[in-house]
Parts: sequence; C-alpha cells; structure tokens
Amino acid sequence: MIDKRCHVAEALKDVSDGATVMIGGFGAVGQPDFLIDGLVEQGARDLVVVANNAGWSRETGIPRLFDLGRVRKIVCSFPKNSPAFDDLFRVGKIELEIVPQGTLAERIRAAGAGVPAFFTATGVGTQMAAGKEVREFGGKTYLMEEALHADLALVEAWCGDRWGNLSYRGSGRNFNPIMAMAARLTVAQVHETVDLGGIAPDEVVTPGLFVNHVVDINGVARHG
Amino acid sequence: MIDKRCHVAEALKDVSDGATVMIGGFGAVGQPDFLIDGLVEQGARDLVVVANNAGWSRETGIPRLFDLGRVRKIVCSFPKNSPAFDDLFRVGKIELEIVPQGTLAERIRAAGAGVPAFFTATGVGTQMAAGKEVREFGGKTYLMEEALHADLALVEAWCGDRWGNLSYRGSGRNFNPIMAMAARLTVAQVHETVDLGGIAPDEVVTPGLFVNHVVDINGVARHG
Amino acid sequence: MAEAIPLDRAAMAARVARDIPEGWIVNLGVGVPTQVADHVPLDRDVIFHSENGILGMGPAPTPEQFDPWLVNAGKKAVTLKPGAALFHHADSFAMIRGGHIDLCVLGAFEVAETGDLANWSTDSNDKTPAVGGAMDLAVGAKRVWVVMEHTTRDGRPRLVKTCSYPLTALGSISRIYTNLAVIDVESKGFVVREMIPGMTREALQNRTEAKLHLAATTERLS
Amino acid sequence: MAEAIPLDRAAMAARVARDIPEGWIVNLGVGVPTQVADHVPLDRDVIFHSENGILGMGPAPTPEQFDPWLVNAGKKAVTLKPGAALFHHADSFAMIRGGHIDLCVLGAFEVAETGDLANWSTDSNDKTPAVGGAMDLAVGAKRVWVVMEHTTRDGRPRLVKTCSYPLTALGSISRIYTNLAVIDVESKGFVVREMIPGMTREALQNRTEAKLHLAATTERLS
Repeated sequence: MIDKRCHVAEALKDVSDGATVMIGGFGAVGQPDFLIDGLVEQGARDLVVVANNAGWSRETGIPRLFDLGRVRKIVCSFPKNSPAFDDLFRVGKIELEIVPQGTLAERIRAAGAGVPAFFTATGVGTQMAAGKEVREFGGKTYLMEEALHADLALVEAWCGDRWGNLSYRGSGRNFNPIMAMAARLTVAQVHETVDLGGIAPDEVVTPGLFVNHVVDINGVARHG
Repeated sequence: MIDKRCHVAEALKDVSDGATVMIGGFGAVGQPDFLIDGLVEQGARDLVVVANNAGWSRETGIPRLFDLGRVRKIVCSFPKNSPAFDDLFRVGKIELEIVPQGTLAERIRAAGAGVPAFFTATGVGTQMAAGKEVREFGGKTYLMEEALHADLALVEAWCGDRWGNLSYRGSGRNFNPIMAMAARLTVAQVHETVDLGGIAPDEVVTPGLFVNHVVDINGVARHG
Repeated sequence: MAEAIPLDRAAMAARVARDIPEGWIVNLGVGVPTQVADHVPLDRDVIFHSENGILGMGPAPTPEQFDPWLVNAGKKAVTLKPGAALFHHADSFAMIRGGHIDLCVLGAFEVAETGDLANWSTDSNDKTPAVGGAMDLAVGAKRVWVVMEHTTRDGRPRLVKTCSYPLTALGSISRIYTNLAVIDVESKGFVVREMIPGMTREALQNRTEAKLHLAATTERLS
Repeated sequence: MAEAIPLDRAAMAARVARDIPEGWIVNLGVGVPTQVADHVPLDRDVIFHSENGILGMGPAPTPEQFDPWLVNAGKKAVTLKPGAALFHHADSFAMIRGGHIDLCVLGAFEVAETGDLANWSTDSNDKTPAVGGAMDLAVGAKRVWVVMEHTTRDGRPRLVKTCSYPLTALGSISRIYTNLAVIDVESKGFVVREMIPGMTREALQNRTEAKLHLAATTERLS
C-alpha cells in the first residue's frame, strides 16, 4: 500500500548540508512553518532557500533558520519586512539573489515541467538582464531564464491523502503547487488527512506523484 | 454588468478567412462540436486548425470543416482515424504539421503565458528537430520550440458563468484550458450555465479572464 | 486665481477609478493603487486580480468575513466576490505575462518621458532590494498606469527625461496620475490632459523635469 | 527439446506487469502495453497515468460505471480509482517531461542496441503520420520499456543495430519484452535476461539483428 503519511523527522531525515530548499508561502499564508521547525531540528546547514519572501514573523519559519545561521543564500522576489534577514544581509552574512516574482514562479514551474530554459520579457533593460542572453521574437526583446531546481520542497496544503494528493485553502496555493513539482524530495504539511477520494478528482490541485511525504500537523498520530 | 453569455452566431461573427483556430478535445471528449458547426455556418475559409486529433466522427466537428474545404492546414499530434482528413491529405489538398503531443501542449501554454519560446528534450535526434535550434543545458541536449498562438479558440467545458469561468468534466479538460489561454478570442460551449459563485473559487479551472464568450448548448435561451 | 490645492491620496485613487470601465481585469499595486478599488462603484463590474492567485477579489473583510488564509499581494486580508477563482503563482503570472490583465496601476519613484518606469529600488545601500511582481506586471499588462505624487517630498521632479533609479521596465507606462495632473505618455513625450484648478502650465513644468506638451484641451482635474 | 512456444500478447503483458513494483506511477501506450494494467494484482498499489489528463486510472467500466466523458489515451472508456486526479494537457506533459512518471511501457517497430526507439512512423506514404505523445514519453519517463513481437510478421528482426524507421527518441529504452525473451539494453548493447523454454541463444540470435549478450544467468521466460 502506498502511504506517504509520516512524521516530520522521518520525512526530513536525509536532507544534506548545502541543500537547495524551496519553501512555499506568500506573506503569512501557505508557509510550511511546522516543516521548517522540523528542518531546524534536523540540523542541515549551509542551505540555499528559495522563497518569495524572506519570512514573515521572526519566531518561526524562515527567519528562525536565518537566526540560527543555517542559510547561506536566499533566492527571493521580495525580502522585505524580515528583520532577521536584514540583520544578516547588512553585515554580508547572507547572499541574496533577487528574482522578479513571475520569473521566479516560471523558473520553478519550468524545473518541474522538464523545461531547462525559456524566454520572458520581464527584466529586459533592467539590472535583472545582467549576464543573461537577450533575444528577439516577433520584433520584441526577451531574456532567457533557466529552470530553478531544488533538492527539497517544503509546502503547505490544507488536505492531503496517502497518495500525496493535495488541496489548498484560500490564497494558500501561491508557490506551493509549483514548488512541489520542482524538487527531488517534496514534503507537504497538511491541516487534515483524508481518505483516498476525500479530495474529489476535479479538486486535486497537486496530484500525488509530485509529493513524497505528507505530514499532518494536527493528527500526526492518526496513521500508524 | 459583465455578461459573456451569447449565441453562437454572435460569438463567431468576426472570424476572418485565414484565421488560426484552436479546437479542444481529445478523441471524442471535450470537442466543441456545437461551436464548429457554428463556424461552418459562419463561413470562414482557408483556416489553420490546431487540434490534437484530426476529428473523430465524420458527420460533425473538424471532419465537417475538412469535407467543406474550409481548412488549409492542420497542426496536430495524431491525425489518425479521420477518413475526411486522409482523403484530403492523400491528394495533397491539406497541409499537415505534426507536433509531438507534449510539445503541442507546451507551445500552446507558452503562448497563453507570454513565453515566446522554450527548450524541450522531446524530438531531439528525430525528424522533429529539423530546422530547430539545438542547445545543451546541464550536459543534455534540447530543442527550442516557439509559442503557438491562435486568432480563435473553440473550447468545450461543462459549466460556465457570465464572467466566463469554466469547469470541466472527466477527461474533458485535455487541451481546452490551455487553448483558452492562447487565443485572441476564446469561445466556450458549456452544457450548463450557472450563477456567479456556482463554480466554487477552488474549482474554477479556466478563470473568466481567458474567455470572451460562453455559449450554452442546452439553454441558449436562458439568458437575455 | 486661488492657490492650487494638490489632490490627496484618496482623491488621486478616485480619479484613477473614474477611468476604469466595466469589464476590465485590473491588478493594483500596493499603496495608493490599492485604494483605487474603494472608488470603483459597486455596480460597475470590474474584476480585480491579485498576483498571489486571486481573480475576483472583493474589499477588506468585516470581522465576520475575516479569513486568515486569504490575503492580497500586499498581504492584507481580503474577500472573494461571487465568481472569484483561486490559482497558483505560475498560473497567476501566466495571466500577467500573457497579456490577460487589462490594466495594472502601480506606484513609482520616477517615470521617464519614454514611459520607462523606476519603482522598485532607490539603489541606496541601507534598504533591502525587493522587486516583487512589479517587473512582470509592468511588461505584461495590456496597459500600465502610474499613480504618484508629482514630486518627491523635497520637491524633486518624478516625471523625468531619464530615470535616475534602477529601471523596472522600458517604455511601459501610458498614463500618470499625480496629485497635480493627469499626463499621458505618447510618442512625443508627456502630454498634459488634466490639471488641478489653479495650476498653470508653467507652474507644472517647473515641477517636471521633462518637457510637458499640452493636449488640445486640458481638463480640470478634481 | 520441445519446440519453443512464443508468448501470446496476454502473456507478454503479464510478464511486464510482474516487474512493476508497488508505488510506481506508470503510463501505458496503446495496444499490448495497455493490457499490462490487467495483470497488475489488485492489491498492488500502482498508479496509472494517462496523458490526456488522468492520474489514478482504473479498469474499463462496467455498463453501470460507463461515463462517455472519461477516456484514456487510446480513447477507450476507463474508470477512476479513489485518489484519482484530473488535469489538463500542459500539466499532464509537465508530469511526463519533468520526470515524474516512473515507467512508460510502449510498443515499437524497432529498438536499436543503443536504446534508440522507432515506434511512430514506418515512413511509407500510404499512411498518415501521427506521433501522439510517444516522443515526450520516451524522453521524459524515468524508465521506458518496450513490449513487442521479437520479429515482424515476415520474420524481420525488430531488435536492430540501427533503426531503419524514423526515430522516436535516442537511447531511451532500458528493457524490451518480446514474445521470445526479456532483454536489457545496457552500455554494451542487448543483454538477454530471460528466454522462453526451448529457445536457444543461437535461435534467438538468428531472429535478432544486433549482437546478443548473455547475462550471467538467463532465466526461463513464462
């Protein structure tokens, strides 16, 4: 029987130092803070974090990884409102790669979809074009952007089942479904575990083949 | 009040001769035959059809366009089991551009997503690579493929509302949601029209901004 | 003539809202642009897009409506209108980059007479650089309008010949709403459509670095 | 020794099914590959993908279960298992191209000892060319197996040095199941893992264009 439900420690046991870790969420919504706390426990260091924001509240989530000195670099579109990040960045203790939000999303999706590179008009004529191939299609100028892969994706969903199917709540999808596609190992935290079929076929947003482990943050003890 | 519901003749009145027309469906499922009949009535000629198959049953749909001599070219992954197409193709009366199914889907999605070109491993070392740019990423070889745009997309959905939101049934999504994104004018035939909110926000597959007109094939008279 | 009274932010947002017709899909940047939604009449069907995956966004929630799992691009709680749809970031930016958004309204530091936009970084070292979705919106939306103060706090013009701050996008702005005027960006440069009562062409030009052209008729901005 | 009896198609499909472990995501091509699903035990959790937008496909429907709006890639009616998911073609081929499918089983005209596959066109002019999803599946799945007759109807080998028909993909096939043998494609070429009872290496080589290598132990194929 396929059963992807497991405890957070089991889900994260093989994460290596130096891993590239995608972390879902936009603002405070859809952040897999339970899994990030698990990553703190697990102990991996020298991480490259890929996330839209550089964390939200200081006590948990990405800022906690920053404060513990676990992050070497962040790839990010909007690292504002994160004092933990600012503290490190101002003293040169963390590397920052700024990526326009849509380019970040498409680079992640491309990695999941087996597309190694694509062209976009975003960033043409700006600092973001530095070092990038520029090319015309139909008389308009575009930049070439490459796929962004990860070793690990930590995502937050609302419901999950033992095949790894996921559904989301509200604006909680954001980067989560595409990050789930782009990593070698995808771990999802869910608020509720349902039986197979509990998410209707039309309502599955992330099909289970993208997900390796499902961690129920309320009912971890439920499965056995 | 935004109200995209209309009669098929109104929806298609501006289609020009020579238009590129995307037509959804995979096998017999998700084919917008009612709209194709409308296009037959409308009279546009010299069309370029983009569709996965070259039609299914002869009496209706794409084969009817073939039999009436309306189609100059078809861009397609699998033009088998279509006697109407075969009859024209064998005597050189229709042009065929064969595209691998996944490349076809991604080229259509790229057009809708503002990506003018992307790289794929599909077709490397085959006839499909003829004339295409070949390039290595991470030691693996890829082809560059360009976005495939259309003047008109005819799609079939199950439910639609006045904003143009669509949901689908069974395997009826197939090419329909991505074609809806890729055309300058998108017309959807639906089996049922619902009030705004009748398709829950989590269950909208094609958000209304991709759709120009919604034609209810059962209850056309319902709106007014 | 009485002294010209600049519009306040609410009036600027209201002025932008007047130009948004029924049926448009609209994305509003953070700050004054977000306030534009409050000035679109309830009976005018305008559909608001938020880049974090919402189409059909409604106003801020009442306490009863509040859902912590539903925020806009500014991370503020919002509601959904009937007919709303939810989707992920790649689909959301496919809408933006693919030209499916009729209008984006952004704030700016500077706009050049060529339509170049600078709105993401002042390049000073004491701030964390952050671009968000501005570059994608600026190149992807069918039209991009800017709403901003006509000058900086210390009186430096924001409508310039060439942007001094790092660019967000080239030639993307077609209209600018300031607290003093409404200005179109055309091939010849800035064209003044409206000015606040009491403002003169000369006084406006004094607050503007690039040359201003007057439209055939310049309306009163209010 | 009794004359070697080739496997029939059901036996070939059953043999492939034995090698599919629990937990794999599997895409089956039309023809014999489709039959593989019928031979996977019901208590073995294998998840079938169909490129037209289904994950978790079940068997053909009973008359009561029949839904005309639910077909597989071969356009045949199917069912959904609990846990199934539906999606569109771009998402479906993202799964394929992105390496998320553990196994694809395809039919073939020819396989070369380098793993090259020819399965979409015999290049004769009396047939309409049609490629479908074969090229995407052949390059995208984590592993691609072929199930086919060992020779053509007129006895011509299908396991060749170099494909004579138009290629589907380069070097993509790792294992071949024929009616006579199971053969791995390794860096040295074809390696015979199993042969049907009564088949000899010499007789099999006579039906094969490229050189056959024997594995350390060659098992009996049944």
